[in-house]
Amino acid sequence: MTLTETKMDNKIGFFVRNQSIVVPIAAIFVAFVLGGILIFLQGVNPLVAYRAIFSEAWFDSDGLLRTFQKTTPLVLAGLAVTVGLRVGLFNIGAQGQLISAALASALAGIYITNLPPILHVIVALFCGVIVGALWAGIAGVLKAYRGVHEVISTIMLNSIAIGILDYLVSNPFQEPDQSLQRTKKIAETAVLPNIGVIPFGFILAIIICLLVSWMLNKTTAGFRFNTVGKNKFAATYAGINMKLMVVTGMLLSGGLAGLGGAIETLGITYRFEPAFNAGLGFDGITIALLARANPLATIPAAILVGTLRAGGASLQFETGIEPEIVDVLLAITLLLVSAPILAKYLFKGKAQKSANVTSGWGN
Amino acid sequence: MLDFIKDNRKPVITLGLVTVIAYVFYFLDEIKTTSVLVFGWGYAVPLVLAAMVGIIGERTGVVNIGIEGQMLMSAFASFFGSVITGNIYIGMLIGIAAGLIMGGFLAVAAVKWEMDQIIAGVVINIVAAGLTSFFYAPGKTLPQLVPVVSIPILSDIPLIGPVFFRNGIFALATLFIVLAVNFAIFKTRWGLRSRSVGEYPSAADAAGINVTRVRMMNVTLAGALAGCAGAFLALEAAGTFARGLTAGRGFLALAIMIFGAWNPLGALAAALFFGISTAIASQLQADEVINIPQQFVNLLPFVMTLIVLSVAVGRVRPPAAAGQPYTKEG
Amino acid sequence: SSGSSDTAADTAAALDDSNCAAAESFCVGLVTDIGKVDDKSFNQSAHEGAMAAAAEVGGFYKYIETTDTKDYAANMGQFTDKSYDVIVTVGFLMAEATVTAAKANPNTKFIGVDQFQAEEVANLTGLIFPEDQAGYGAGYLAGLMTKTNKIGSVLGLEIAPVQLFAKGFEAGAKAANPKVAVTTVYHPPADNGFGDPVWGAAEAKKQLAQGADIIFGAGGGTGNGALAEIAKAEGAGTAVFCIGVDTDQWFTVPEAQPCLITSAVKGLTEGTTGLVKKAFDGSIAGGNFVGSAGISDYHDFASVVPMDVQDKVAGVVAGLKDGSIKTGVTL
Amino acid sequence: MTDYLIEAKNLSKKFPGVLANDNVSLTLEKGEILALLGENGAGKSTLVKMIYGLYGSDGGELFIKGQKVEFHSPAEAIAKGIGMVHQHFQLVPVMTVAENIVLGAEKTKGIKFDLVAAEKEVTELSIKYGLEVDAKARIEDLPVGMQQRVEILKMLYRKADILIMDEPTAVLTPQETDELLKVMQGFAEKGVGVIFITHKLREVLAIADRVVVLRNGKVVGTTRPKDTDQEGLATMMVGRSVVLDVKKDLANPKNNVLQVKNLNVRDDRRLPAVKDLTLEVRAGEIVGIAGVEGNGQRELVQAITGLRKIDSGTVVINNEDVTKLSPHKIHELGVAHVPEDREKDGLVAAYSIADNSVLNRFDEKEFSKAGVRQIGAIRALATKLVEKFDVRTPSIDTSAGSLSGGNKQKLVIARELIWGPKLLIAAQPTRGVDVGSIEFIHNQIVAARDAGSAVLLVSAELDEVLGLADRVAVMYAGRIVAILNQKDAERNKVGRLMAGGDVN
Ligand SMILES: Nc1ncnc2c1ncn2[C@@H]1O[C@H](COP(=O)(O)OP(=O)(O)OP(=O)(O)O)[C@@H](O)[C@H]1O
Ligand SMILES: Nc1ncnc2c1ncn2[C@@H]1O[C@H](COP(=O)(O)OP(=O)(O)OP(=O)(O)O)[C@@H](O)[C@H]1O
Ligand SMILES: [Mg+2]
Ligand SMILES: [Mg+2]
Repeated sequence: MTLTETKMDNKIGFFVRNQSIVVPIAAIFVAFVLGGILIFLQGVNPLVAYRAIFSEAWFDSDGLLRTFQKTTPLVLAGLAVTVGLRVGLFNIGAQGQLISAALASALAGIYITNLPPILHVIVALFCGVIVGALWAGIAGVLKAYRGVHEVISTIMLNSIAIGILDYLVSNPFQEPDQSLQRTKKIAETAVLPNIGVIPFGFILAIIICLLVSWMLNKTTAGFRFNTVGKNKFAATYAGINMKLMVVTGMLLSGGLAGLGGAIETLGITYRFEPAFNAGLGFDGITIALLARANPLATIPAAILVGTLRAGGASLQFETGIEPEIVDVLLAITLLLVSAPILAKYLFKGKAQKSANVTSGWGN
Repeated sequence: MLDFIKDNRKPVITLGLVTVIAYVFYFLDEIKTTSVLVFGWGYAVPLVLAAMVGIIGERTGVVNIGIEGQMLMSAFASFFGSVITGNIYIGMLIGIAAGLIMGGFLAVAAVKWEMDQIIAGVVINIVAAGLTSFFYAPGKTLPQLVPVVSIPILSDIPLIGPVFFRNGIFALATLFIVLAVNFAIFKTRWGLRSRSVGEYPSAADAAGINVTRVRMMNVTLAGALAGCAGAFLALEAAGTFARGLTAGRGFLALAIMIFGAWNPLGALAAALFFGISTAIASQLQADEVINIPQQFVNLLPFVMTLIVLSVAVGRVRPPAAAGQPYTKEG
Repeated sequence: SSGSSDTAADTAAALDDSNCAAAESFCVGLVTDIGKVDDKSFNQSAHEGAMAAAAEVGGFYKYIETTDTKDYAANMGQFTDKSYDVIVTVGFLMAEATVTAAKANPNTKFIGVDQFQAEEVANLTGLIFPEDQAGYGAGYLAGLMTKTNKIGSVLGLEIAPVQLFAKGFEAGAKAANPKVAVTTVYHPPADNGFGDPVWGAAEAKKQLAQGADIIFGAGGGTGNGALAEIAKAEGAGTAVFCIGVDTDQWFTVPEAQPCLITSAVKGLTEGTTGLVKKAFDGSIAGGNFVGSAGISDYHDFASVVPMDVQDKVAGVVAGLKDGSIKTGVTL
Repeated sequence: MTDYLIEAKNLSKKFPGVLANDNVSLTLEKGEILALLGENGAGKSTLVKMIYGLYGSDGGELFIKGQKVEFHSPAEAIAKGIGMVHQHFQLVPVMTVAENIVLGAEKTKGIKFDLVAAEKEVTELSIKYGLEVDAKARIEDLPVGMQQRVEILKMLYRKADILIMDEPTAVLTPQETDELLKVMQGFAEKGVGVIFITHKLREVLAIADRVVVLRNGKVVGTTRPKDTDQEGLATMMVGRSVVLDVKKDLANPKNNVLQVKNLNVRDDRRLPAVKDLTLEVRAGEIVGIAGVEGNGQRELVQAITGLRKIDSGTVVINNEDVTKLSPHKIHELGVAHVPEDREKDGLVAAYSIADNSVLNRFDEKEFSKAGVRQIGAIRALATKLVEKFDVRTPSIDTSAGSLSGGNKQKLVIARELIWGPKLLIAAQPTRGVDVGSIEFIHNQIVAARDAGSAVLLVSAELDEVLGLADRVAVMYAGRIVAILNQKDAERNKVGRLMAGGDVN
């Protein structure tokens, strides 16, 4: 073997060793190519279409702010689902938790009036987190003590949350003299500011993300979560209290979703309106899976989704392509990140087999 | 018959109880009871069919969270298939074929590629929502109506007759599909093998059963039932297609499947329970007999489900290998 | 449909809105409420109205469909950035965002469909409709036509415009026929409250079975599902009837034709067309513009609805318009 | 050459980082019982899995009855008359005996699977071969010995004439083992060829016609029982001589560490499993529980370690009542537990060896400071465990799931012994472990005793109990029917007691 060959090998080796990074990037690329074909079939130059998305989402200061704003709750919803997956729980209820929390923090922002600015924000965020956690906690308690499967309970709790919130904003907490179902605006003191184009909530989300990642990978608490998720029998053997873990897992998951809802309210919408948070919890599932239940990876995954969503409108304005194309792009990316086809094609025999992200119906 | 009851004690008792209660109401108010049950069964039909998809998949070891997308694609295909060909029957077949294709996709991704099954399902859901929305063309109507068929004799039974035996094709077929799936899973060779693959694939493999093939086949064929559910929604229930027509029914079906303990008859009972409580909620709203906001009345099916599950049923055990790809080393 | 290719602003033309700022060009933009321009309902009507107006005056037209309620401002921004002359925003959910945008862009004319203006902004016109009057007229007709003295309504989510329609419908029916019983059922709160034809159809079927012979379907796709179901029912068009909402659904929901005696309409399309044209000739004023509301043509049912009933209903609609009849509906 | 049932030529199999089989050649004749011996991880299971079509090979040729074959699945091997009993039973727990036996070769009646006929056939078959089972019983309700029978009946049902048995005796009682060996000999007399993997040299000498020994994936020798003895076999396997009898001094028991009083516990089916049981274990002594599996040993261990709810009675450890305490609290009192099912309870397959080596100690001060895991300390411990207990692995970062069965066991034992527990509860500590490692593990258990630990040993291996225990408690039907000192515990007497018989 000559020296150059060894060098080549090392270079390839670099890619082979970093498959977990190379594959997603390649996946996004292929997804954009396939999506480009769809766009082309509509009679539009794909490059023009993609330029429309990215120039709006990244190279326009309002657009960039919106990209960050959209990314923020997605990071947290993705984290919520991730934490659940790590404990072997499939939390389909991030949506319900997020919207309950959004209302809770709005109410705290409106009806608590005598607090100084920073404290008020903290209290309002806290209210959201608590309500999100408790709403998920119901599913946790039902699972731990009554054996009710979290997939059923969180689906039911989503619908129940929608009903209750609908009532609350059309009756007791509806903005006076308003036919819209929504609350009043929160007090100035409860507003989460933007720092230039970066919303403060985004920074908060990133910090939380780092903390969760650290917690899961470096702490004893994280070891407990992971062990329960990977083998509940061994976890019991290891002296871990399963019931407690199921409940705290759900509480934490719901709290994270709740924080997403609270930041959304205090940093973007400034009030609660049922339509505001539509679909965020379900996007959280996509993001957690795209990130393969790795907390740090939820950040790029959420940025991808946030970018596509922020740029979607500009896409229609510039080219007439319907914004739904964005979902098709996401689906293809998710498929290629998760299916072994791309890795096999790129790395042949050296393709790493990625472990399952979910454990079916949890355990 | 006795064996049948013995094998399926819980669902049979539940269904029996529901029947008795229904007849009590029937004697109090014939019209209301019948119409509420018609609503309830109509609501239950797609849930039952979709739950069958989930059950067949999971009994074979493959979690199918993509039922929602499979139904949506099928609904889309059956509607536009009918519109384009001008014939609803061809449309139905196109819908079922679309279901098969979607089932086949899940089979390839989750079984052949050994992809994470939940992810494969989520991909189906996103793709289906995206594509059916992207390619939706408004302003089309069905070329003809799905005829209502009455099964002789059976349809003359009071209450049960008009509810179950006077319906469109798919709604009629659903009862028989449930019985057939129940029979197939528990009484046939195919069922025995499928269950062994879902419970303990390496044992099935060691017994000479081709795990991959059984899973591929079942997941694909189950897609046809998702096709029926989609076609039912578009052609029979709504008579049209709309974006997001399935409206979360695929997820609800998963809940129904678990509620019914992965048992076809159990799922039937669970879906009827859910459908009827939804119907009762709407009836309470219409009658205004109790003076609480409709938002709360409409929580009835969800709250009832949680209560029933936490009080009565308790922990049920999924097929042991559901969700786990079967990997053969070497 | 894909994008705007079936509209006046097809793709080729869309590439050329670069000189909207110029005085000789007249550019109209439309932003939908969360929803699409083919929703067979208010987005579609406003879209058609704006498009027609732009075509009539030789202007340029383009739209954006909102996918996230938080994007209203950004979507309007797409148009203001290009100096569009008129921006139509559809739906009362957008009211506040529209006011903000109008204040920030005083040289652009804004038309807010379904948006009541509490305070006057010079370059913003709210196009509003007395939905309760439309519902009242339809209810009056139903009250006179029912044989069973039972009528019903299958509704979308319980929000203001739907409530106005529904309450107007009930009031009108009771006014025409004190013995009538009106069943009112809203879709349970859910993301798809206006897009659940399956539920709408099931509810309609149930109400029919319980003796209702005229049903008012009001709530986007959910209501349309009800209409289509009634059209399939035994006696559709002879013993049982349905009533549509918003636009003349004879055209937008053709599968309902077998039972559709009329629709409780608000003049969304004409209203939008009219206001856009006013904006073109400069005669538009800020504040509120009350569009027309009433009931649509009977179409094939002109021969089914007795003449005296037609006359009475016409009288009521006229009375509502001139204010001599009040619906008495409050929210 | 057509006389061979199996002829393997230079079979090889690679796993990431391991050459599990390296040019292995082997033959099997009609009517022959061929024993495969080798240390844990030597490649025995891998070899037979290739023959049975579970693994593909990376080189070499395989001939079955003179025909060259290349199997892609067990179905093809089954079609050639090969049957295999896996050490991890390949039975579907929720199905019945009859269903499991006919699975894959079912008869049908119309479109129905004919369960009645299957049950009848299975009953007949089991009577014919003297392997009685209840055809209608569910597998998960059966004791392991019964499950083993079902596995064998499965092969008989398929009329296999090549039988592969991977450690079939590891979970059997001595009586059951003897029965099985007889059954195997019966097969051989009928012309069936048998490949028999075991770690128990006694069994090899008793019935094998020929012995092939593997080491590090290579065949290192072939011999015949008449040409060798236990020592000789052990030396061939391990490469050194092995002391097969436990050497230990007399016990010097001190204070009571474990006191179980009038204990009542139920099993998973809510039936009484431990009945009014009383037992004491002192520091510095080994109490062995002898008994046929399924007589409540598992429930007893789980009750003591806090894994199972106690109906009534008390468990006291070091003067502290632990009856209602959690497994965690009990562990903190100085109790180590080697669980019976290492794969399910004792290890997290997806975790590295390092993480597994603190599986139940992760929150101890040494490994966790202020809630943060001390990776350095954890890795140091793992390295120590691997070295001291000779766990064969490429590195401590390897996942525990990819260790060979015996090495998994060694890892668990190492973890439980290393910290000097006050009370060691060891269930089946040497199941599936090679002779060299058994020697080592036994010595470690004795060393723990000598260092002052109280040891409760539960083993289905009567020789192990008799060899290690200072006192032998015989358990039958949930009760302790006798407690004997080591010197009084002679094999036959204990055997009779285990079977529910009288002392006399
Ligand atoms: N599927 C696999 N993936 C990776 N390595 C494996 C796999 N199966 C076996 N090995 C490795 O191959 C080697 C041989 O394993 P094998 O199971 O054949 O050993 P064995 O002789 O059966 O040992 P034991 O007596 O412990 O059962 C071991 O080093 C083992 O770790
Ligand atoms: N997913 C896996 N990845 C890597 N190695 C595995 C995996 N599953 C099993 N193995 C290894 O494959 C080998 C064979 O597995 P099997 O379960 O048949 O064990 P065995 O050797 O027959 O039984 P025992 O090890 O108890 O003697 C073992 O070494 C096991 O550790
Ligand atoms: Mg082995
Ligand atoms: Mg082994």
